[in-house]
Amino acid sequence: MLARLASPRTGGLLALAVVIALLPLALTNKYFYDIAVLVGLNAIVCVGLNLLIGYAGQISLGHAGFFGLGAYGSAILASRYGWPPLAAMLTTTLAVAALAYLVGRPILRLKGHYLAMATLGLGVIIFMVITTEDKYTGGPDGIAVVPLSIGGFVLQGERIWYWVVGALLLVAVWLALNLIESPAGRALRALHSSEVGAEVVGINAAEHKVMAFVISAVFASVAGSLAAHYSGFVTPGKVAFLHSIELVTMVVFGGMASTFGAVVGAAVLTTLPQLLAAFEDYEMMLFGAVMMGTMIFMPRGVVPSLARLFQSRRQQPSSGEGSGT
Amino acid sequence: MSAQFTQYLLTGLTVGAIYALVALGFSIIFNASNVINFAQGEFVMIGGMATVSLIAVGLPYLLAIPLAVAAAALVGLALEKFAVEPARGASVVTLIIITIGASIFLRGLATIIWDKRFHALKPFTGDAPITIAGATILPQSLWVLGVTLAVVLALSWFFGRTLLGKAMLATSHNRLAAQLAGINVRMVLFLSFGLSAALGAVAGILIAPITTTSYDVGVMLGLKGFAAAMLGGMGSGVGAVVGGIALGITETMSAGYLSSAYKDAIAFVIILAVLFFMPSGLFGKRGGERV
Amino acid sequence: MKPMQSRNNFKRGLAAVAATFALIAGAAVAQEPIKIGSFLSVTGGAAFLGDPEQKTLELYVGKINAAGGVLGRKLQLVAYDSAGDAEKARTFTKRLIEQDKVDVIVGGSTTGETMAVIPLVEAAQIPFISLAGAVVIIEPVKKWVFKMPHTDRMACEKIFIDMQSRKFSKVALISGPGGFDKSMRGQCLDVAKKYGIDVIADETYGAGDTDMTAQLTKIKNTAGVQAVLNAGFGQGPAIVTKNYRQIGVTVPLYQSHGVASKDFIKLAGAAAEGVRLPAAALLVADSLPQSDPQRAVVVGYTKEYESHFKSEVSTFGGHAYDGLMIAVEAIKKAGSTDKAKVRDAIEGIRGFMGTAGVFNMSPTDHMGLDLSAFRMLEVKGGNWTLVK
Amino acid sequence: MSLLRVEALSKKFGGVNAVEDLSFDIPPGVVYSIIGPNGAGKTTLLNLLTGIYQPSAGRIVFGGHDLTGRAPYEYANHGIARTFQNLQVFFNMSALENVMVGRYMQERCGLAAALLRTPRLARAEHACREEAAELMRYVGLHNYLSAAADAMPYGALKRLEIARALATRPKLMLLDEPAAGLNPTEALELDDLIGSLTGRGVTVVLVEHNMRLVMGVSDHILVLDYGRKLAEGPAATVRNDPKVIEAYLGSGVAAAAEMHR
Repeated sequence: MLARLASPRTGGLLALAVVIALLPLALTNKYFYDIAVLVGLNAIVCVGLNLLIGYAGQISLGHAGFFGLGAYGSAILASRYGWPPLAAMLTTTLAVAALAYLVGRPILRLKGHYLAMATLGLGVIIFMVITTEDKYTGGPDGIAVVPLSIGGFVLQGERIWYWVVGALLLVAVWLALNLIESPAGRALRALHSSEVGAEVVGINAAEHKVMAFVISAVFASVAGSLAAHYSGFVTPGKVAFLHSIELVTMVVFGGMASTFGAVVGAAVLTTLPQLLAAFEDYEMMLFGAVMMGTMIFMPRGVVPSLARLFQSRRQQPSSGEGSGT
Repeated sequence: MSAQFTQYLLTGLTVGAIYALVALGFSIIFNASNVINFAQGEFVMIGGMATVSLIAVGLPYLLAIPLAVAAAALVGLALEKFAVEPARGASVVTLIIITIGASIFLRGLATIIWDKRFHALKPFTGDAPITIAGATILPQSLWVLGVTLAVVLALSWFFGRTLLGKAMLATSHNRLAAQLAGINVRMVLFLSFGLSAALGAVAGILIAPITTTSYDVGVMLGLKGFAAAMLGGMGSGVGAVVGGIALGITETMSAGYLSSAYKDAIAFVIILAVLFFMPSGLFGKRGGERV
Repeated sequence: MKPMQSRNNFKRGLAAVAATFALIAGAAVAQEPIKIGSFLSVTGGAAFLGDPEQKTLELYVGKINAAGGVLGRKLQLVAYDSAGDAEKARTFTKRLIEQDKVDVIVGGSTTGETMAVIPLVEAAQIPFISLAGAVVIIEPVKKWVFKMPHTDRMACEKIFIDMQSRKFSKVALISGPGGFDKSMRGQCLDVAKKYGIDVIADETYGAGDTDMTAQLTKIKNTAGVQAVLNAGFGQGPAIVTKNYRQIGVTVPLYQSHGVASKDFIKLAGAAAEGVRLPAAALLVADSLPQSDPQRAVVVGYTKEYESHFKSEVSTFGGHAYDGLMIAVEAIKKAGSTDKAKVRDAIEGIRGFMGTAGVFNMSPTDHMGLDLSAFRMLEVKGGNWTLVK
Repeated sequence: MSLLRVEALSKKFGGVNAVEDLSFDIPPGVVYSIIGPNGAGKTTLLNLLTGIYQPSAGRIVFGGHDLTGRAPYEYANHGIARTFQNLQVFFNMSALENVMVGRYMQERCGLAAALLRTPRLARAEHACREEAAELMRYVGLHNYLSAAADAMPYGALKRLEIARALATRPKLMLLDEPAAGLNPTEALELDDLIGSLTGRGVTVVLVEHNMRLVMGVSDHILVLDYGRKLAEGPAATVRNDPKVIEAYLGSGVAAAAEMHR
């Protein structure tokens, strides 16, 4: 029983649920709730992206594109064409999944930096389309989005959104953890380590890469749709190259191949600018310095590095084993 | 060949030459360290901004430019020493994130040392346009083309003829073998950052009189330089130059003949298409997996 | 001088972080000063807007406090850098409203940021004076939202009137990638017909582009173009202007109010000669006749800004000045910081002399400027001059 | 009836023939060894037989199916498994998970089931774990049941690859130099393991330099030299083939000279 609690799937999920449940005690006003909602939305994207980057080992510098497609798809269908928001979100998500599947096949044949380039190019192209087709998207100034309503019940206000996003984050983490510990998830991790090794036990590496790509795109798209409805407004800033970089940074910062690392990365890098805002002119410099420093001293990311430190502390008295690599 | 076409070509060459210089910087660091240095664009910025401020305190170009290049090279060396070297052995993605952190840091630093405004730099030799076959070109563009050519020649001499250059090349081919052959791999890594920072700065100085410069001018140029390097094949010097020029010409031709709104998108579509057929870029190493 | 100030900023930053933690810890902070909230694009692509805006706010809050404050209370500026990002603007606005509990918001360098926060200020019922350009901000009128700069539509109209007077009817448009550029392009296309103007070429350039000769060559080769209008801000218009001269386009070039600063002439150099644009009188403060009622305000602001920051004044900083002064004026009139009263007072502003012109607010006009606020300027001898 | 039939197989790299016009048959239930000096094309042949390389010419027929031109995972689907000379262990997982990956083909399930972790999948996972542990014990890795792959010694990793390959329930198993890098004791233990594989109904193709091992376990031997068949036949015959001795001695001398330069 204790062992089960210590496993990431049950124990970690429970811990996350407790944090989400207790956090409102510290959220004294709507601004804090707002930050928490943003953390949750970013975390959903990062949990998905981590499946691709951390587990399948395939980089993407274009995920802001999927986030943006989700946001704009919902915005355009729901606000411009008056679709029910849920139907708009569902349609958008399916369309994004289909797009990711179609472009994923050729793109994921590329490796390493070339894959980075191709995904970056994909993101840039999506960005250009969204900023240029201002008849539909409102161009660089963005468009307003109707609030999310489900059968007459309108989701508005930071507190309600906090619980919705919190619940969805739990679901996202649960799905990701399930996947990782399934045959398909092991296949992803296997092809990350050795693509040939994976292929010779019967794993179709290309298919699995595309699967991870599509899942991460869907997570990003859903978070994008939610963000659009929550903010009530969407601008191309969230589709831009820099936002893609931000997302990857969150994943790597928190710790690749660690689902909770992705959540922590999203939390830290979303709140950090808020804390640093007080430094005015120095904000940017400090942000860069924190990023560099963390990655230099914790190259595996915050969560795995701390976990390792904790483990080795515990193990030190018994034996010096366990520090492989 | 119509005058219009000639104009697009000349423009594409000028823009492409700058991309090529930035791309070369990417390639040199990549060869030495396998790192994609996302702070490459910031070297471009430092070159331009430092020259502007040195000129402002009254230095002549002949003094200001070498000093600015040296300043950028120092920043490059410092970046290697304090950010990349301590993270040796970290994964490639981690190193990329470190360089992204560095680029944000340097941009932040630039807003404090300098400011957030755009700055102009006087052209080196006047700005009376020169007419070639019905098209016009600024003297500064000739400087861009000439210096880029000189830099490419100098680099090929450096890597082909000098001991240090060959050592750097050897390191890129096989780090372990280079180390066994007595090459100080750490020193090569260190120098490669200095060298590519200097290259970036040169690009930044050359382009500043044409485009003006500011603390965040490196973001887009870095991105385009990266794209050019990938198009040509990361790590290939020829690839960087060809990739840069090709990207520059593609952009201007698309803007001229197709759609100026979608010219960047068109350029990226073409890059994607090339990568689908040549997954290691135009001149990249065809890396086979050894089993 | 500069480093010292910077260090002070740093200390202030540390203090502010400490204060933030103190607030989180639930410590009560006395709310004596009148709090002016602001979010500006101090970094990012629109930094050249946000930077002078923030400087102006800091400068004049200091000056007002030195002169005894407002209603016997000191002003306190709470400003955040939204970096041109609408999401950040939204979050910081929530912070201003919920956490800092500011009395009025003066900010929003870009239209995108402004539009993103409008739902928030409307819901929180707090007066918001935007410093962004597009006409959508005040059309339709939003109860709590005002704006300082002239609209892009007015700029188009002013330019087209000038073109009309020069008997131009066939015009080429070239615009940049930003919200300002696109919005102005749209407005110009909208109102062109009204002034008998035909837009026969419509080109754009991208963010960070280093060369626009391709687009301009296309325009040059379009038959019948009598004038070219460049809607854009930042470095783009400077490059357009240089390329324009380089490839030898001879028809007149118009720029927008988005580059209304001396910086533009510096950046474009000799190529700027002959360029026309609509702008507030601020840019030609010294050459205004003594009798001009606006002279005192613009000369005062120019002197103050330039002597303090050792850099040249722009109309963008001017908008921040106007916004702050109108807020202060309204608070004085309202006699309190009661948000509804302050809002009503802003709406009731009449004949207020700002750097952008004379403001006459009304329930149907939350900007209050008319075309007369715009002057047509031309670069002559390396300086802005009034077109007679 | 042969299990694997190779017909006129060739592989060129640039202008060089790594494998040239090679034909042979492997009957089921044997240990079939492929030997030859360094650079004879043994590993290239294994890569061809698992679809990692595509042949320049020739056919590969396995269990009656023509697999020429198929992807590696399709070879695996038809029942060919292998180990690698340069280990392809998944170092980002535990040893047990490495073997569980080998069970992929039997265990794979729909994406929805994986995301939702259906009770059926949970049960299958449990069984998979048990079976993987059983295989680890079988190859002699009982001490590493809870070890991380990146914390295991070289010899154990070689066995781990065998366990992973076995987990795929192969009909044919290709072992690429399983004894390389092992100490003599470890190498000796390998004899029994390989010998017992045929007892599980697995046909074995062994590429190996350790002649003691080869001669001890092989039923049949194929000798390669410069990508061509030099000799083929029952172990005893091949051992005394003068051509083989010459090839080995000749290249051995050359190789020794190479080493001393």
